[in-house]
This record gives sequence, C-alpha cells and structure tokens, in this order.
Amino acid sequence: EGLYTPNLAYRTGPFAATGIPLMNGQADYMAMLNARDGGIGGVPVDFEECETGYSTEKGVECYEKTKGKAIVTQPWSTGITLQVLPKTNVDEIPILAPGYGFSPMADGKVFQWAFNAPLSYWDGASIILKFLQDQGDLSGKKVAFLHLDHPFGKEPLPYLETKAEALGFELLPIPVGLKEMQNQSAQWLQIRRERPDYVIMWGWGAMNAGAITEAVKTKFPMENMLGVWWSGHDADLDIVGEEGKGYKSVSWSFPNPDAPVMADVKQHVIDAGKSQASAEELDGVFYSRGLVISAILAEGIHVAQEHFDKAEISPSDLRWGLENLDMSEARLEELGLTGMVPPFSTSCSNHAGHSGGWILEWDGAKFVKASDLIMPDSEAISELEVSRAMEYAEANAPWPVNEDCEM
Amino acid sequence: MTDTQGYMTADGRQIGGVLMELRNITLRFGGVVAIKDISFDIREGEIRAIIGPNGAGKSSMLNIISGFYTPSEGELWYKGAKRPPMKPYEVARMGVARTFQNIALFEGMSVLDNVMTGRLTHMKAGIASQALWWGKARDEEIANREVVEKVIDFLEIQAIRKTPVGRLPYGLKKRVELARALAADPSVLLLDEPMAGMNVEEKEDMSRFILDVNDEFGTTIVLIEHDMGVVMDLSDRVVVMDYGKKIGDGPPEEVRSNQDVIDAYLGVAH
Amino acid sequence: MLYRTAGQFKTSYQADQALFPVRQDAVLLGVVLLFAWVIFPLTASEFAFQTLLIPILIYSLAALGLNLLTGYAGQLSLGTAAFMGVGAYACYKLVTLMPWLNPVVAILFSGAFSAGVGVAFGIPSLRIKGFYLAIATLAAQFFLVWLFEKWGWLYNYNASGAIQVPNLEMFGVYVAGPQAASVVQYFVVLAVVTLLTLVCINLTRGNLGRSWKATRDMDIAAELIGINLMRSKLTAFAISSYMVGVAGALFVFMWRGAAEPNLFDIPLSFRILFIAIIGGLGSILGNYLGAILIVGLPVLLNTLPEALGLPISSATVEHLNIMIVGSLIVFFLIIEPHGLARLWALIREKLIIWPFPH
Amino acid sequence: MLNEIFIKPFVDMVEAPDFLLQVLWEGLVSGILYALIALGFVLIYRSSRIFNFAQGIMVVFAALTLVGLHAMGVPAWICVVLTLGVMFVLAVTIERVVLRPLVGQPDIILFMATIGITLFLIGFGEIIFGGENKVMITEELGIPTDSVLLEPWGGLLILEQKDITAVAVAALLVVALLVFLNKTRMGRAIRALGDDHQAALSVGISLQTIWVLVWFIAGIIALVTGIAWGARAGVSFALEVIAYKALPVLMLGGLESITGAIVGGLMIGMLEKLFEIYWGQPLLGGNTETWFAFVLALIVLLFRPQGLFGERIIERV
Amino acid sequence: MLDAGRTETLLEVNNIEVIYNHVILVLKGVSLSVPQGGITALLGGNGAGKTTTLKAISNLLHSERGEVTKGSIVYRGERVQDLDPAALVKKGVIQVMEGRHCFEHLTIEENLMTGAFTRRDGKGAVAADLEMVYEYFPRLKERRKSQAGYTSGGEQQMCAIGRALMSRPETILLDEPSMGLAPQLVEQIFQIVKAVNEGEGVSFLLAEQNTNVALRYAHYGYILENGRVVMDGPAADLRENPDVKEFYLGVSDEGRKSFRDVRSYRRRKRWLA
Ligand SMILES: Nc1ncnc2c1ncn2[C@@H]1O[C@H](COP(=O)(O)OP(=O)(O)OP(=O)(O)O)[C@@H](O)[C@H]1O
Ligand SMILES: Nc1ncnc2c1ncn2[C@@H]1O[C@H](COP(=O)(O)OP(=O)(O)OP(=O)(O)O)[C@@H](O)[C@H]1O
Ligand SMILES: [Mg+2]
Ligand SMILES: [Mg+2]
Repeated sequence: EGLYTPNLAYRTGPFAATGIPLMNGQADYMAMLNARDGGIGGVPVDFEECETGYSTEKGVECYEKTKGKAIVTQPWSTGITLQVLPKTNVDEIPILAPGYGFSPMADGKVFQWAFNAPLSYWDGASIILKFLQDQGDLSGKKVAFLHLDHPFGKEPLPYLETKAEALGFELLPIPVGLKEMQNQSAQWLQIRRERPDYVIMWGWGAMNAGAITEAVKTKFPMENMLGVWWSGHDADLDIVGEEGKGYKSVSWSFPNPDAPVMADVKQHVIDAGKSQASAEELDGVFYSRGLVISAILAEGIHVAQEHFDKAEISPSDLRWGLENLDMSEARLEELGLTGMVPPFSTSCSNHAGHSGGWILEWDGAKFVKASDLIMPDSEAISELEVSRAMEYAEANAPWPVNEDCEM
Repeated sequence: MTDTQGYMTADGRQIGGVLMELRNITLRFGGVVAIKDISFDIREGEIRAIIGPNGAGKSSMLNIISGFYTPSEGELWYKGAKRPPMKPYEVARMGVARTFQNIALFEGMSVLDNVMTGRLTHMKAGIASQALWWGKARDEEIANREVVEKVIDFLEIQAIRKTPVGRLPYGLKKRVELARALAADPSVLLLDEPMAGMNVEEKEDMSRFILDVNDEFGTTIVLIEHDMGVVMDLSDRVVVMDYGKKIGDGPPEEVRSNQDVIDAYLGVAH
Repeated sequence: MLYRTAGQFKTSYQADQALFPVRQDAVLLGVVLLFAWVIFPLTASEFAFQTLLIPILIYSLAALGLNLLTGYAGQLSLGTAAFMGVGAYACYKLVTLMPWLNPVVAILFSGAFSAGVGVAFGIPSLRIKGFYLAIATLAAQFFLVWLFEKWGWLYNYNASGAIQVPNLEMFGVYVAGPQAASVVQYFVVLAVVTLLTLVCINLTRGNLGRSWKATRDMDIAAELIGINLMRSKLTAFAISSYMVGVAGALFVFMWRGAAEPNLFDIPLSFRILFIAIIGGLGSILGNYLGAILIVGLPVLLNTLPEALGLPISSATVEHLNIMIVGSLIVFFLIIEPHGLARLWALIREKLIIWPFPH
Repeated sequence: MLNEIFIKPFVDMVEAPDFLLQVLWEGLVSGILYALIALGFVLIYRSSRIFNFAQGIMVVFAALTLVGLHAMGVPAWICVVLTLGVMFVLAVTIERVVLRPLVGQPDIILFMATIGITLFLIGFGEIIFGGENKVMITEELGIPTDSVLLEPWGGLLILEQKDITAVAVAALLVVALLVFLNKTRMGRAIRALGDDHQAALSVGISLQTIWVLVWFIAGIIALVTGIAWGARAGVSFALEVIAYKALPVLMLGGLESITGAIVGGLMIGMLEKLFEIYWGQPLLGGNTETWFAFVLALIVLLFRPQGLFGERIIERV
Repeated sequence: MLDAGRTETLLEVNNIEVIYNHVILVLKGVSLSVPQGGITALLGGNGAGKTTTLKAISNLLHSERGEVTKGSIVYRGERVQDLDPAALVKKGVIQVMEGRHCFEHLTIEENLMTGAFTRRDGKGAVAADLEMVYEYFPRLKERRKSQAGYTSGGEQQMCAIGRALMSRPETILLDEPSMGLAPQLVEQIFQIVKAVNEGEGVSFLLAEQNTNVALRYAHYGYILENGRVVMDGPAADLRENPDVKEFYLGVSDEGRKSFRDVRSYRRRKRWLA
C-alpha cells in the first residue's frame, strides 16, 4: 500500500517544456525519501503520475480515477484546480496547489480542503509591485500586464487592478491567446506602441519563449520585464542567452546545489538511475521547485503522522497536517532545504502561508538572486481574499465552510 | 400560336390548349451562346420531343423550363401567365417534375426514400409533429406511402424497394428517377434522355411507362431523346435544335423529312 | 440462424414503418435499455459513471447533433464545440439569472440559443459548399470561443473567466453542482439523451430527414425536385445545433461541473467529429458506437499497462495513447469507411444469410 | 464610438507611419509563413482532393527532426539532407498505409484519416523528441540573424534578416511550384488526379507514385516552413496550432491555387495584424487574430464561393 | 474480316467471379477472349455486368470495393489481374470509362495529354499523335482550349476516346461509347473506332447497349446476362439469331415494332429468368 499521493502531471502538450523539470523534481524528492528513509514515517510514498497534458478535461478524469485511494490531489493547473475545487469539498480530499490555483484558496475558513502554500499569485503580484516600487515611485507609470488568456493568466488581475488604483499607475492588460503563444508579434507591437515602463508577464509553457524572443527583437529593455515564477524557466531564456540579460522573475524557490537535500537526491535517486531528469535540469529553477513542492507535501504528511500518531494517514489527517505546517528556518535546515524556499507557516485560516519571494535575474547564462526576500502586502491581499472567497461560496451555495476555525 | 384550341393526334388522342410557351429564349454563358432566340410551345397532354445534336442546347432548354437556368433574354409563359424569375423548387411546386441526363438520384438513400422525396411537395406536417411521429406527420407518411407504392407498382420496381440506389445498374436507376418524378404527381414531366444506355427491351419498357403516364394521368411530357425510333414513335410534335438555334418544329414525319434536320442531326434519313 | 428475418412479413405500411421492423433488433434494443436504465445504475462505480457512462451519453448526443448536420444534411461542420459552448453558457446564464428554473428545463431550453446561433452561422451554407463551408463553422468556432473569453457578462464577471456550476436542486435532490450524486446525474442525462434520440430518429425517417438526405446527396437535384434548400439547410443547422447545445449544457452541468472557454475549442469539435465519422455518418446508432470507442478507448488504454503490470511512465502512456487513437482512427476508416454502424449492418447482413454464402 | 471605429485608427496610422510600416511588415512575414503551410495543403489537395490536416504536424516533425539530428552532432547541412530523407520515408509510409487503402473514399473520410495521422505523429514525435522547447539551428544553417534598422520618417523600422530570408525563399518556392504544376507532365497528372482519380487510373497515371511525390514535396515545404517558424519562435509542439491559420488562407485563396495560397496568406497576415492593432486591441479587448482570418475568409467566400483564385465549381445537370 | 479462330488471342478472361463489398456477387463465371486486331462486342442489358467485366480486366475494381475472387485474366499469355492499372496501361490496355470521366478542370488538350502519361517515346511522337487525334476528331481541335467540364456530352466522349488513343494502346476497352450521343455522332464514333482498328491495328473490347450499331461494327460478340455469358458468336451470326433479333435488335419476324405499340405486348425472354 503506502501513502498514495498521485500527481496530475503534464509531460505532454504545449506546456510540457515547463512541466517536465517540475514533475521530475517532485518525483525525485519522493523517490529520495523512499530510498533514504523508507518513505515518510516508515511508510513508502506511492507517487504515481496521471498524465493530463495540461488539459482540464483529462485532469478531471485523473482526479476521478485517483480520488478513491488518494490522500491528496495535486491538480497542476489553475483550470483543473478550479474544476476539482468544489468536488474536493464533497469528496473531502485536500488539494495541494503550491504557488498556483485560485488565489482566494488561501482563505482556509472558506476553502477548507484547498492549499496553495507557500504563496498565491496575488502574493506574487504584490512582490513584483513592491520590487518595482523600490526602483521608484509607480504613480503615473504605465505597467503592461502580458498574460496568458486562460484562468491562470487572469488570476492576478483583481489584485493588480486594486493596486493600480491605489498606487496610481496605469495597468494595461495584454492577453495572449493559447494559439498565439508562439507568435506574439501583435502583442509586442502593442507594447511598442504603448511604450509601457514595465512589462509584467504571467506566462506559461511556450508563451514564455515567445515573449522573450519578441522582447529581444523589438528591443524592449530587458531589465524592465518581470515574470511570475512560472516564467522563470532556464530553458526559455537559453534561447536568447546573452540578449536576455536583465530579465527578472519572482520566485519562491531557488536552486541551491550545495543544499544537503541535493546531495541526497543525487546519491539515492540520480546515481541509482531512478530519475528521468537530465543532468543540466538539476541546477535549474524548476527542478528545484519541484523538489520543494514535494518537500511541502512530505512535511504535511509528517506533521499529520506525528499529530495523529499513526503512519497511514487519511485525507482529512493530511488536511490537518497541511494546516499546521511550520517551515521555519530551522526546520528547513533539518530537511536539508537550506536557501531553497523561504520560511513560512500555515494555519486553519491561512492555507497559503504567504511566504514572500525573491526576485531572480537572468545573467545571460543562469538565474541569480537580485533581491532579498520580499514579503507581500498581506493586508491588501487578505482583504481581497476574504471578499472573493465569500463571493465564491455564495455562488456555490451550499458551500460548507470551516466553522471551527477561530483564527 | 396562342390559340386555346387543341388538335387531334393520329391515334385519336385529344391534345389541349397551350400549357407552356417559350418566347424568344436566349441563354448565354459568358461568351458562349447556348440558346439563340428560340420560341415554341407545349400543349396540354402532348408528348413534345426536343432533339438535336450534342451540345445543341437541349438540356439547357429543360433547365430553363425547370428554373435552373434563367434565360438571358426571353419570356416563359405558363398556364396563360408570364412566369416571373423563380427558384427551381418553386417551379417544381407548380407541378413541373423532371429526370436528368446524368442520373441525379440521391445515392445514399433507398429506392423507396428516393421516390418518397418526390412527394415532398405534397407533405405539410410541421417539425414538432414529425419529431414526435404523431398526428399529421404519421398520417401523411402513410397516405403518401400509399401513393408512392402505386408508382412503384406501376414502374415495376417493387423488388428493389429497399435497395440503396447506389448499387443499382444504370437502367434501373433511370426507372427510379422516373418514379421519383411521377410521385410528385406533376402536370408537366420533363425527361432528359430517359432511354440513354438501354437496350431495345428496356426502351420498350420505358416507352410503355411514358405512354401510360401520358394516357392515364394526362401528363404533358417533354422528352429529349437521341433514339430516333423512340422519338418518331412516341412524340406528337418535335422541336429540332442545332447549335442553339431552332431548325425545325412540327409533327415527326414532317421533321424527319426536313433537309436541315437530316443534315444537322440524322445524318441519313431514318 | 440467429438473425432470421424470413417469416416476418409486414401487413401494413404502418407496421413497415415501425422503428424496428425486425424482431431481433427490438429484442436487442430492449436488452440495451435494460442495461442502461437498470443494471448500470445498480452496479456502476463512481469512476465508471464519471469516466464512461455519463460522458459516453453526452458525447453521443453531441455527435448525434453533428451527424444530423453532416451525416444527414451533408454540411460539414468543424464548429461543434463552439455550439456546445453556446448551450453551456446559455444554461449558465439561465440558472444564474433565474435560480428558480427547473434545471432540466433550463438545459432543454438552452439548446434553443445554440440553435439560433447555429442558424446564423448556417446562412453562408446557402452559397458556400463542401470544405469551403467548413470556414463558416470554423469562424463560429474561433469567434465564439473568443467571445466566451471576452464577454464578461457571460461568465458573470468571474475573475477566472470560467463558469462554475452552482448546486441545483430538482424535487429536493441535487442534480447539478458538486453536491449532486453521479447516479442522479446519470439518470438526468440518460433521460434527456433518450428523449432527444427518439426525436432524431423520428425526424430522420420522416419528411424532413428525407429532404436533408436529398440535400446531402445532390443539392442541385434536390432543389429541382422541389426542395427548398434554404429551409432544408437551415433546419438542419437549427436542429443539429439544438442537440449540440443541449449536449453542451449537459456536458458542463451534468458532468464537468465547470468550464473555461478553452474547453470548447477545436479539439473538442474534432473529437465529436471523430465519433460521428467512426460511428458512421448518416446513422443514429453509430454515434453511440463511436462514443463508446472514442471515450472508452483512452480509459482502457490508461488502465491497461497498470493492469498488465507494465512499468511505463504516465507520459509515455499518454503519448502511446495518442498514437494508438490516431492509428485506430485510420484503421477503422480503412476497414469500414462508413463507420461502425455500417460494420454492424454488414455483420447483420451476413448473419441473415448465414450459413449460406451469398 | 463612430470616431473610434472610423476615424481614429486612420489618424493613428498617418501619425506614426513607421509604426504602420512595422505592422505591415510583421503581417507580411506571418502571412508568408501561413502561406507556406497553405502551399503544402494546396499541393496535396490538388492531387487527391485530400484536405491534409497533417500539414501542421509535418512542419513540427520536420523541424524537430532537423534540430534533433543536429543535437546528435550531425553537421547542419547533412541534417537537412537527412531530414528530407525522413520526410520521404514518411511520405512513402503514409501512401502505403493510409492513402492506398482509402482510394476512392469520400473527401471527409480522407480528411479524418489525416487527422488520425496528425494524432499519430504527435504521439510518435513526443516519444522520440520529447516535449521540450528546442532552439532552431538558424545560424548553423547560415541564415543571417541580425536585424536591419531603418529609420523612415525619423521613426524606427526593425526588419530581421531571417524574416527577409523567409520571404525570399517563399517567393522562390512558389515560382518553382507554379512551373512544376502547369508546365510539366507530372504537374498535369497531379491536376488530373484531383479531378477524377478513377479516370486518372484508367489512363495509367499511377496514384502511388504521384502521391508519394506530392507528399514528399509537401514534406519539403514543411521543412522550409519549420525552419522559418522555428527561427522566429523556437520549435515545439505548440507550433502545430499554426496549421489552423492555414485553413482560412487556403479558403480565401481557393483550395486549388498556388497563387491563391500566397495572396491569401499575405492578405490575411497583413489585414489581421492591422485589424488587431488598430481596432482589436483598442476596441475589442485584443486577440482578434484568433478569428479575424476566418471571418474575413467567410466574407470573401460569400461573394466568391470558390475563393479568390479557386477553380470554378462546375455545376451542371 | 477477322475472326477469332485464326488470329492470336490477346486477352483471355477465364471464368471470373466478382464480388462487391464482400457480399454482392455480380459476375458469376464470365469467360471471353479478345483476338488481336478485332473488335469484340460485349452486349447485355442493364446491370448484366459489362462494366464490371471491363473494370475487372483493367483492374479498376479495387477503388470501388470490388474484387475478382475466382478465375483468371490473361493478357498475351501473362496473368495480369494483380497488376495496378498503370502497369496495365504500359502493357497497352487502356479503358475508356462509362460516363466519359473527363478531367473537368483541365482543358481538352490537357486531357488528351494526360493520355500520354505513361509514354516514354519523346515529345515529338506525342505531338504527332495529338495531331492524329485531332484529325480523327476535328471538333476537339476547335474546343482544345475549353475546360472539359463545360463541353457537351458528345465532345466529352470524343475527348475520352482521344485520350485513350494518346497512350498508343494495343487494346482499348470501350464502355458504352454511344450512350447519350446523337445518332449521327454514334455512327461517326463507330466509324472512328473502325478506322482506328483498321488503321492503327488497335483491338477493341466494346461494351454496348446499342446492339444494333455494335453488331454492325464488331467482329465477334458476347451476350452477357445476369453476370453470365449466355451466348457468343461471330457478329454476323448473332445478328441473324432470332433471339438476339427479338430482344436486342427489336425486330421480329414481322419487322420492327413501333414503340407506340408496346402497351399491347411485352417481350419475354426465353433464356434465363
Ligand atoms: N453551366 C454552363 N456553363 C457554361 N457552358 C454551359 C453550361 N451549361 C451548358 N453549357 C454549354 O451549352 C451548350 C449546350 O449544352 P447542353 O447541355 O444544353 O447540350 P445538349 O443539347 O443537352 O447536349 P447533349 O445531347 O450532349 O446532352 C454546350 O456547349 C455546353 O458546353
Ligand atoms: N460499386 C458497386 N457496389 C455494389 N454493386 C455494384 C457496384 N457496381 C456495380 N454493382 C452491381 O453490379 C451489377 C453489374 O453492374 P455493371 O455496372 O457491371 O452493369 P452493366 O452491364 O455495365 O450495366 P449498364 O448497361 O447499366 O451500364 C449491377 O447489378 C450493379 O448493381
Ligand atoms: Mg443534354
Ligand atoms: Mg455499364
């Protein structure tokens, strides 16, 4: 048996390029635990992948197929998350969507079964804005928001809109259709015409490479272009190499080749030939993010096992575990994740943890840290969270909320 | 020519007044003049043949009558009134049915269904009734099926009722096409080379059907045919076309001895 | 000699027009209905409902709708998914604007909107034919999906741009939304699909069906024998889009629970076209056979390596799946271009003459 | 509102002519690329009335093979030759396995079969090449990658040399194809085959040879297209969706016409870009390129049901 | 006049059976032979299987889902039923299909040129043959630049025959050349067939409904009914056979009957129901 934690992976389809290193990182961490510790709390982890190709339809099918035995569901796309969200409420299975999904899910009272630790898209948007504010006052500036025309891409819009009003900058949303990902000349012509001061990019898969090559081509100043964490994929920047110098991406994970966990993974998984990852992938941002994601899940399982004092936990046990994460510096050190993820903690009302993130910068060959840890503007975010979560619950009435949560 | 008096044929049938009249019809396709200033009339109850060499414009003439082509010049009078430009289906609904030179059956349907399409103009049930197969739709279906079965009996194609027409040999297809036209209960029947590709026996069968229809239902028939034997024996009057022009018009014997016709069409006197 | 038709004579035209003139067919249908209405609901697992039974029914209905247009009336459509989308969005607006509306009524009514849109995009068919006509439906496909994306009112200005099915009750039972039980949804879908299938059977064997088929086989001739092509084509568009729209509403409300515009993009259209063609154009039964194949196959392929204990990664399985589905499409087209329905008919024909060859 | 629709866009155009030129140039380049895909379609359609949906995936497949071979250390130009070899094998296989057994089937069946081929190639390709984005070996093939900066009216016009190359190559290809189809024995046979392949068979035109030939040429076109697109946006399976763009181009131009494919491609490329920039983005929320081409083609077809350069549909009874 | 006994046999069909769609049995054992330099007629009513026989010979059945399941087809002593149609054309057997089948969008001249597709004897020879075809069919020369789809039925028939001639065939399988043609033209086309036969030495296998003309020009005839050969013999003999006279030529002892009289009588076949 073991702990069945299926992953709704996408190693195929138009987004495969970004998916593969992530999935590899995730799988390798669990494989490492199984090899090194015999699993978690002595129980092996069954980390099966169900392929979705980033298609919402396939994702739902995978969810239905795995939900019988699974203690968690990892939907891996905002679209799939949105669709399984109401179902998990009935099936009582926690969704773990680290750094993606529906931002108001951070409100644990309303979304009892959903987790987007260590931070939500709104946190990400907030960190970017804060970084930009450090460069100078935003008021009167023009900020283009180049995003995938898809639930994922639209996710930060409500937050950005509120902030645009508050900070006095002009927000210019520029959608990129799924079919135009590779051919964004119209969008970049628009950027050339509008001459924004900054371009914030919420891109994914083939869209990133498309945008970055167009930016280089139209001679947009790279240092004024910032992306979400999914737009910080090494391979996307490799295409332009030197010319991409200065491009930035916010991130809540960072590759640290010297972290103990990396050594363990190398020893138990890579060298044992149990990994699908290629050598150059290992140092990339996405692979290490995959590791971190699995570490969060493993920690949740661990916390639950301790609390309920049993090794084979149920989905609702895991929920408790994920609600009581405490990824302090010390704990991260213990786990061997030094410097790979900012510290954060969750609670029954706070399902994200709002960890904060770093701004990474492409130096022509790899991403380097360009800032210290920046914390999101939690006040503005939580206000928005609560109101949007309520809206959601009303629209989906009857929607059971967590009455017991006092925080 | 516009008299309402009929005439008596050699075998004693009474032909009525003018049913349809084509006046100075010209038809052009781009630069090609397919029909040049042709006039003739068709009388009620008569068998009117159109003959002429290939490419003379015979089929085009039928197409004009059935509304598929609009003449570039000229008028068409039907039942004493000038016919305004019409869609082919409107013409069909006025009682003009036809068969085609290159068989135009609905290949994907059975013989029965093909013939039933001939009755379409007689069926009025609404969509709802059809969807539920109740009331008017069902009654109509049965009533019309009876009519169609009569036509099928008449043309002796009972045995192939349920066969998809795609599988039928040429001759039978021609017969099914005739059945479809007859099912519409037309007042004018246009036949474009109904006996092409048939042997004598089959031509005789076809002739019998044509004569029977004409006789029993008084249907007016316009017939294009290349077999002179058939044309001479069946038709009451013949129009001869050549290169879009009319070169002869009259009873078969008269046409047969017309020198122009012999030169242009027959080759040798038949 | 299972399939002996000899000795079954019809004594009236009415009997001859009965739905199943051959007794064996009626018996077979009875068995199928028994399974659908009694045995499956009693025995099927949640997984079977969600990945097989419900989607097969919904896809069959969508394919049936498409089949009316493409298989019966001969107008190629590559925009089925968009018309499904119209049905789904219409239904969403209906239930959110009028929460008191009976959900099944809302679903049946939403098809009307799709019918309207279908007619609008069908108008070009009066002039444009064959593959060229595909452009009209493709325009619908891409334009409508774009519209679902851009027109906030359609999705009640949700931040995500997706529509989410609320919990809907009917006679005290949840029939849609996350609270609804699969078996209830299955029955709703089954009832709607059965009803509409019956309507389609009636329409296609009657007068309208004949005028569609005539239009398909040879439109010029059809017009010359008195068929109003405009009426014939536009009713085909309307009724087909209606069925497709209802299928779209069912798709979202009775199965998926939520939808983003992308869902209605062209791959879904193709999927339904596959079902219709593999099943057999111009056939009602074929849609069911096609849906069983196209929906069931990937599920089977996904569980196969596991069942056999083959250690293939899920991504490879997926790739193999696509390859196999692609090859099977070609394979089925080669063995019987007219689809599974024709294959079944051939088998039947052989059974009838069996054991005597020819 | 009327001002926004009818006046302001034109004012904008006149006020920033360099930008307008840039828009047109971008449109022209994407138009050429659409046209290239459309060319592959036309060729196959002409010879077999097959609406080859697989042309898009053939582009991906060709590009991936090229890049994949190069990644194995094969010199660039040898890669091109080898890729052509692969495309030839593909053509032969498709002819043998798919087309031959389907001779004489209705158009829509063959169309479906090409979708089957598409699916197969997607799965097959991903297994072999993996789903990652790849970089086109532009420089290795000797294609210049610099950009030319022009300054008309004191503005700025950026022309990439690889785009210029693509335009030139496309022009060459079109001329070659036109000559081939209209002036050679094979070309005539290809056209005959499209009209009536029973009759073509009866006069001794070998379907097999011609189909292999045609699919191979389509493969060559696919490779050229793959290089050109890949140089712009990298090579990945996401490229496959551009095949959809070729559809309106084809229909606008006329399914049988090489000239139509080019004219249609350029028209659509430029008009959709103009519409998007001057109307779509300011008034409609952008992304109108997803449907504009289709709607444009639809409108043109309403007036000319066989497309601008298509063969007149012969309807006689 | 040639007769089958004395000359070499070019084509031999032995007892073939053809099935369409796996279930429809159409030819039930047809045998015939075509002598070199002769005109052989294949007669029979609708659906007798004439077209099917010709297509079986030229291997065009495949694309109609038909297949030869029994028997053999031998051309110049070589079994040819597994060849593809193009190979057969190269061997000198070409078919003119029923219903003309011109390439609609090609001009008449292009249509004719496609006939020379399999030829390898140089442009000059092809051009010469084009002239020859134009000589036989002056009408085609007039319309050489028109799209075949817009020409009349007769012109299309000429085009189809001309196209076949362009391949320099040894044997032409001609399916219903007279269908839908004006009497004068029928005569003319048969004259040309005869001229080609005598002038170029081309052998013909001719499926016809128009028994009258066919038997006047042919040397030998087969009568096919319901997928079986029911009678064969030299054309002259067949013309005199009372059954043939009655059923295929429409003349009985009392001479030709008027079609108007058909209502009062009906012919009944004596052989095969
Ligand atoms: N739609 C059309 N477009 C162009 N030309 C046409 C069209 N229809 C007919 N024609 C031309 O008009 C002329 C007359 O054609 P039509 O079919 O009426 O001849 P026909 O007398 O019926 O000959 P046949 O006996 O061979 O059937 C021909 O030269 C033909 O090419
Ligand atoms: N593709 C097919 N599928 C099924 N049956 C066919 C097919 N083609 C022909 N047949 C059947 O084969 C039989 C013989 O047809 P064939 O065309 O050979 O006759 P024919 O002697 O040429 O007749 P005609 O004089 O009418 O041309 C007919 O009964 C016909 O229904
Ligand atoms: Mg004619
Ligand atoms: Mg025949």
